[in-house]
Amino acid sequence: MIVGNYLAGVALFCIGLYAVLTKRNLIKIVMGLSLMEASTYLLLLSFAYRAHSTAPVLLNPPNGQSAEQLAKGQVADPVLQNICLTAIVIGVAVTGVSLAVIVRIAQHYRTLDSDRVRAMRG
Amino acid sequence: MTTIYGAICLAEIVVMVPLLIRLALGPTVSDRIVALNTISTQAALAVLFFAAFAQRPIYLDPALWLCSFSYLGTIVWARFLERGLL
Amino acid sequence: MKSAVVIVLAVVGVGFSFSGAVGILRMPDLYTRIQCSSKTITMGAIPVLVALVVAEGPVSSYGSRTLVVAVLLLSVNPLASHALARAAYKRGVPMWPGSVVDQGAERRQQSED
Amino acid sequence: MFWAIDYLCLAGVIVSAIAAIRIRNLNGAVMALSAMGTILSLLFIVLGAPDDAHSEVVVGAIALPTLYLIAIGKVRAHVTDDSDDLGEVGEGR
Repeated sequence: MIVGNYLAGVALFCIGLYAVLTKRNLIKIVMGLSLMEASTYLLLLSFAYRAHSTAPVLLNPPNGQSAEQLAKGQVADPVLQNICLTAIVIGVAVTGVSLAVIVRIAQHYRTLDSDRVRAMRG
Repeated sequence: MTTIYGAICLAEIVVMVPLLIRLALGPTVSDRIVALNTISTQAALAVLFFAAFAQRPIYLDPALWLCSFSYLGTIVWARFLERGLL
Repeated sequence: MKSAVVIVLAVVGVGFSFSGAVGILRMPDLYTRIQCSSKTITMGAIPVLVALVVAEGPVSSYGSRTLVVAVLLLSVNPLASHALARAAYKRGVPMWPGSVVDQGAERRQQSED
Repeated sequence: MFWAIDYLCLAGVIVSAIAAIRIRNLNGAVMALSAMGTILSLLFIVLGAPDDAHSEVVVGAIALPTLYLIAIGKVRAHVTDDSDDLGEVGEGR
């Protein structure tokens, strides 16, 4: 049943890639990058989830279980959740740097159209 | 009792559907901010009831964050709108 | 008995939430939508939160945080709605053409002169 | 019950992502992105990661849209050409 999460992550990645490939506005391109980052978080947490598991916190275990029973395999994978946390923080930093570059481009070229930025024309 | 909590969580998420439609076709930015404000309130309620459904009190803290920070964002965007930055 | 009370409160809350959401979808202009939004939050969220407090008890970890969320909703949401409506009115978001009275029009006219 | 909540959250994320790239007004697209962050944090809690939900609420629902709005406000004072892809940059309200 978790396959639905994988398919949704792939669909989100494809939406972001469509925005990056077809839009001409630079801010829309950075929005597409944000959507692709969001698909990455979704895929990482879907990999971390196991069937009928809860959060990897051993305090107050549910359904009258003990903490040892919970640690035997009823929790999600904490390593992938940590990787996802790092990815979120790096994602906001990348977006901030991209937007700063776009503001400089707009001050220099007086446009936001990616076809009119002449310095990168190959 | 957990079944009732799950049903309430499901209903609070279903309420988001007309708000998402208004978010998609709202004519001005202010309409979208109103829809977004209500969406975050419904999300906080859904988080509370999902915590009661899964019987984990550790899930309750994101609801507090969602409440306080969503209103902070709404007030900040209203201030942007008033100064003409938006 | 407790579950019956919970079900009644939850049906009242979810019903008001859904009617408010449909109102946000169907109302003709911004200001009536803001009104629907605040009604949704007050009359739709509070009975649901009361249902959770009744079911779990006010001093459990669920009940205490639910009360904090209720106080936050009741205190900060009118502030946000008022700030948004004031900003939209100052920026001149148009009213519905069938609306009858606009009491701030004279002051806006004076400030423009 | 669990999978119904999961799939509804997935549908909300996909719908708001499509709205974020289909809306022509840039500020409206930023609002749709913020809605995607909010529903994604709800999905993270459903998948059992409350710490990621914390950071996603702060970053994806508040900080990132504010960054976008500040960038759009700074850009709008400098962009002078009126090609049709830029006409909606500063269409206010």
